[in-house]
Amino acid sequence: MMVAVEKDKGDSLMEGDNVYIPHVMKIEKVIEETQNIKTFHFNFKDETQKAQFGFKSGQFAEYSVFGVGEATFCISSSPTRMDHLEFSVMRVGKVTQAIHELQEGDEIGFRGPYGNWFPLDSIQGKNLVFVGGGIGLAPLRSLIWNVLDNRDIYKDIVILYGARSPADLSFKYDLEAWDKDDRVNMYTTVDRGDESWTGRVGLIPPVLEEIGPSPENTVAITCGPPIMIKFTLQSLEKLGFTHDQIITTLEMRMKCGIGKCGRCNIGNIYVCKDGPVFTYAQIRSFLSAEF
Amino acid sequence: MENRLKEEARKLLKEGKVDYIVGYGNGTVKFRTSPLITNKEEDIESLVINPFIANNLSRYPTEIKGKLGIVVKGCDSRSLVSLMQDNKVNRDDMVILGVPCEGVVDIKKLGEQIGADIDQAKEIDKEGDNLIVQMDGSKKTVPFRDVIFDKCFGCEYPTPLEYDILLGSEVSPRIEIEKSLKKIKEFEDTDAPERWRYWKEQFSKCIRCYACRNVCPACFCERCFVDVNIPQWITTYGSWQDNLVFQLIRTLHVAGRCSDCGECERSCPVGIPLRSLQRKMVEEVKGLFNHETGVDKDAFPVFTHYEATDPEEFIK
Amino acid sequence: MEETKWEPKVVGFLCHWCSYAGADLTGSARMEYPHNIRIIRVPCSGRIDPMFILRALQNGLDGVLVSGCHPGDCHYQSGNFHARRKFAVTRKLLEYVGIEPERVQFSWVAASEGPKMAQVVKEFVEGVRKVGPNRLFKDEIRDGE
Amino acid sequence: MGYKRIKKDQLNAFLRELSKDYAVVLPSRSGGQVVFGPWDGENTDFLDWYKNTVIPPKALFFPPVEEMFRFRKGEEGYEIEELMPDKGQQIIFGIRPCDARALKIIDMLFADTYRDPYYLRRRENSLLIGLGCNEPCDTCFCASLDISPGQSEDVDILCTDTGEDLLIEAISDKGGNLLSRMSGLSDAGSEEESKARELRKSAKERITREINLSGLQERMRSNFENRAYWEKVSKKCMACGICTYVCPTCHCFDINDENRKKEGKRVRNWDSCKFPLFTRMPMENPRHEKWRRMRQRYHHKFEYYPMNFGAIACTGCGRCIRECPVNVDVTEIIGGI
Repeated sequence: MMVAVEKDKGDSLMEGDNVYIPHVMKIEKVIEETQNIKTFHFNFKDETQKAQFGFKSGQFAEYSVFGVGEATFCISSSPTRMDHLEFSVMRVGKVTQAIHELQEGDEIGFRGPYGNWFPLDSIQGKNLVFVGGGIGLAPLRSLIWNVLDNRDIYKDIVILYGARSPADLSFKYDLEAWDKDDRVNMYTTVDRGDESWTGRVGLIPPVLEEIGPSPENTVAITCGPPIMIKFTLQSLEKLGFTHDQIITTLEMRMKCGIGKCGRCNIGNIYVCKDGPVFTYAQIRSFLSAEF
Repeated sequence: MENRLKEEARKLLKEGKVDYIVGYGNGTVKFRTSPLITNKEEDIESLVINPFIANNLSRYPTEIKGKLGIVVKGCDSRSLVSLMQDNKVNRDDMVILGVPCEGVVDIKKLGEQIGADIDQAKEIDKEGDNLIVQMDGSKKTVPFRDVIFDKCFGCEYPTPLEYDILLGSEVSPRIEIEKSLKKIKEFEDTDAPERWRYWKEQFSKCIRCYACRNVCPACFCERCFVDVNIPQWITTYGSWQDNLVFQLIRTLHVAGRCSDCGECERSCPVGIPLRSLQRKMVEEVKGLFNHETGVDKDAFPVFTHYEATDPEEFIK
Repeated sequence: MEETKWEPKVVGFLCHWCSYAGADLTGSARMEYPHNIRIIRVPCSGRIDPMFILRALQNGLDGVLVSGCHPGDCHYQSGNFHARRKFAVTRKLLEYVGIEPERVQFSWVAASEGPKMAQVVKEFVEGVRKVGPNRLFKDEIRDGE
Repeated sequence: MGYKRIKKDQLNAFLRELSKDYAVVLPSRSGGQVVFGPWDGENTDFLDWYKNTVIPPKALFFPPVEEMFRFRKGEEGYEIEELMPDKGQQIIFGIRPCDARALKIIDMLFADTYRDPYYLRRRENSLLIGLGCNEPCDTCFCASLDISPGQSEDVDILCTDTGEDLLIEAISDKGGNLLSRMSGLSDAGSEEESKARELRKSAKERITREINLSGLQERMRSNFENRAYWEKVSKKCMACGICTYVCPTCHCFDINDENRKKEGKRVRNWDSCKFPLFTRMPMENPRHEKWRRMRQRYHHKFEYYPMNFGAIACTGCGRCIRECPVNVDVTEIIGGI
């Protein structure tokens, strides 16, 4: 069984456009997910631009705070819900700090969508296992909502989400919604609980093995911090998933987002243009143990 | 000298007294030498000492782990001592092989002197006070003193001050400090706007390759202030303003640690006369605090120390 | 036209324990000193990185005053002694590259020296006024000057 | 169209004629450096001393600092003003065959998938008049990379200095059109042509430095994880950015904002994979060590670029060897693999 992952062919761009010029967008809502993660709902200022815009789950964009700089994040909302767009940011450096200071009504620069996307076509009619850790749920939730909005064309859906502690769980409103939704099997886990936590406690890989989804006609899609990915991949292998049944996203520092500036180059791959979505089989083919 | 070096280096490696020998080998470009860093005895034969050993190798002990047998000229030895004062290197981890130095040839000057590209020279030998340059079908004799780096005229310590093994006999210093400072004095005599224009023009050329910083033994910060982005003191791209501020701050950071080895200027691909700034600071630090870089092993780094009697006539 | 309207704009980095208190005293004693100065309080004159001085000038301020406790009076024992060494070379370097020495001034002002503070600021601002607006870091082409 | 020729002392008039329609850029001395700069309308003495520039001509198309757009916060929010290079036509006179090839090589990247408007605009508006090398430098190894120092297919017009004359040859249609409009050119005789051929041949023969490219892809792939090798060859490297900035094909960049109150600019500037910050992310840096960065640079040039675009991203111009403060030599490193 193969899931095909495509390359970004740059067709999101219209002829004559200057690819480096961002759209000016308006922040409509700011959600404080955890103490260092925020989600921003944002929208085009121009209705025509909005009507022309399209993207696919898994694609990312370059976001900028004018005067501070640009940074790369995935579009975390679903293309099936184009009322507004969303992105989520963990505060780690200069630009993310500036983004965190933004409030409703402020403006950001936005250019994209860039990169490839989750292979929606080839996962049709399959069981789906989503495994997300921390802010790694951001790209997954775009796909999850996308899938749920077309629920009938997919088989069983398992979502496993984990974070370090209950306070570190992002997208609690999504988690709640999926928990209530009988069309999905939702599992939430934390590495360490606290007094009020009544849910599951445990690291993602062992919990995944305990849930034990069958690899039969199934695709696993995983995203999270590198250490979690590493062990999740091992668990999936243990459960019998082959390398092309596993889809993940790579993260490298990016600047241009369009395969020129050279930062995200690993082997002959530019993560921005050839990824960020890869099957585990693909990653194995170009990425040796180190880079 | 070269044979003595090979002999000593071989012995050091063989006896396990050092893990690496850090010296000079022939470069792959005509008449240039290149750092030779090796732990293999068979490479020892490639070590050279000649009038072209420009690099200041004292940059390496802060990077390479293990015991090093390191070849130093006078100025390099002072850089090394300065690093010891700052606790950046440990004296016990090094066997210092001192090269008494009569001056290093500035390839650019040599080219000007022979009126041709140095590529066209076949062979160059030092005979007494002259360099004999063999060209295609001709031979040119150039006085050695006309082709050495400016810094070498101001060198008061051509013989290394700190060493375990001195590879040759001591060299007496050139008493031509005036000649070495000539450019600085002339520059100081121009008026302030003229000086500012000069540096503005120079730093417009800067491409921020950071070679000046990276070759400098005194630039040992774990993270350079230009690489800090919160707060961002200096933009990462090169406007002349930022280039100049970067270099001025770097100059102040290495003031009192600079042995005037001139590597910053030699390395600069766009030919900014960086040594002018550095040498000026050497003079000032000496004049103000009677401190010379790396001359006294037991001295404090100049800016971690103070005297109650330090000059302060400029303070209101 | 513009020249007649121009007023120097300078910054003063004053140490918390002496010079800032001195400036405070000037104020509470209702002594006048030029309004051209904006004061930034720092813990100690030793805190002043030459970078602050250069960045202030780069950003278009006409002058920078750094003031701390008299030698021997430093709240942190030796902060001002270290600062003194730093400033001594800094001013030499700035002068060497062509920055007018009048633009950068160092002083020792104690908490009790209100009048001295006023005097220092006054003299400094006058000195800066003499050398004129700081155009050092202006890019002629970009700013059309 | 055959070869044309012009007396070298007539070059001035030739360039003056070109200057009517084009901004002419040629080798000049500025601040003690040889650079491509605007022609002063007088001097053509560069023919006597010019070998090559330190900063490669890529800088004319992909400048070290490029202002991409301006932004300003107004009543209605941010306004963006695109800053494109002007549409004026320019002639680069005296570009060397290696550097002309380098532009062909980076064209592939800048035109790939998403077109880079700044670089491509300048490329479209420029005409290259190459000048063959009669006396290559000690550091040149272009011959190993299929470049002949005296010849070029990558320019619009090629000149060969035959001593008294410049022999002028149209290479592209664009170049041919231009030449047909020019006055003061005479047809070259067979004697000049054979002299030029002779010069080109001898120039190529003078190149002694080589880079061993046989079985390169395979060699590089199998050596990738040879950490000991990369540690050894990178030991003397100072991790500065000279080799990348003087390289005519290195094209990596960074994008930054400059801000003054409510307005500012977005600029892109050259960046170097030799700097540890290049790939540094807040949590980790996959290429923290110097040897990994050196490996990345050579693999990018000699393995990845050929995989993606079918061309080695090196032209043998030798600048990195010549300018390196510690004489790291690419031919040695690739040869040693």
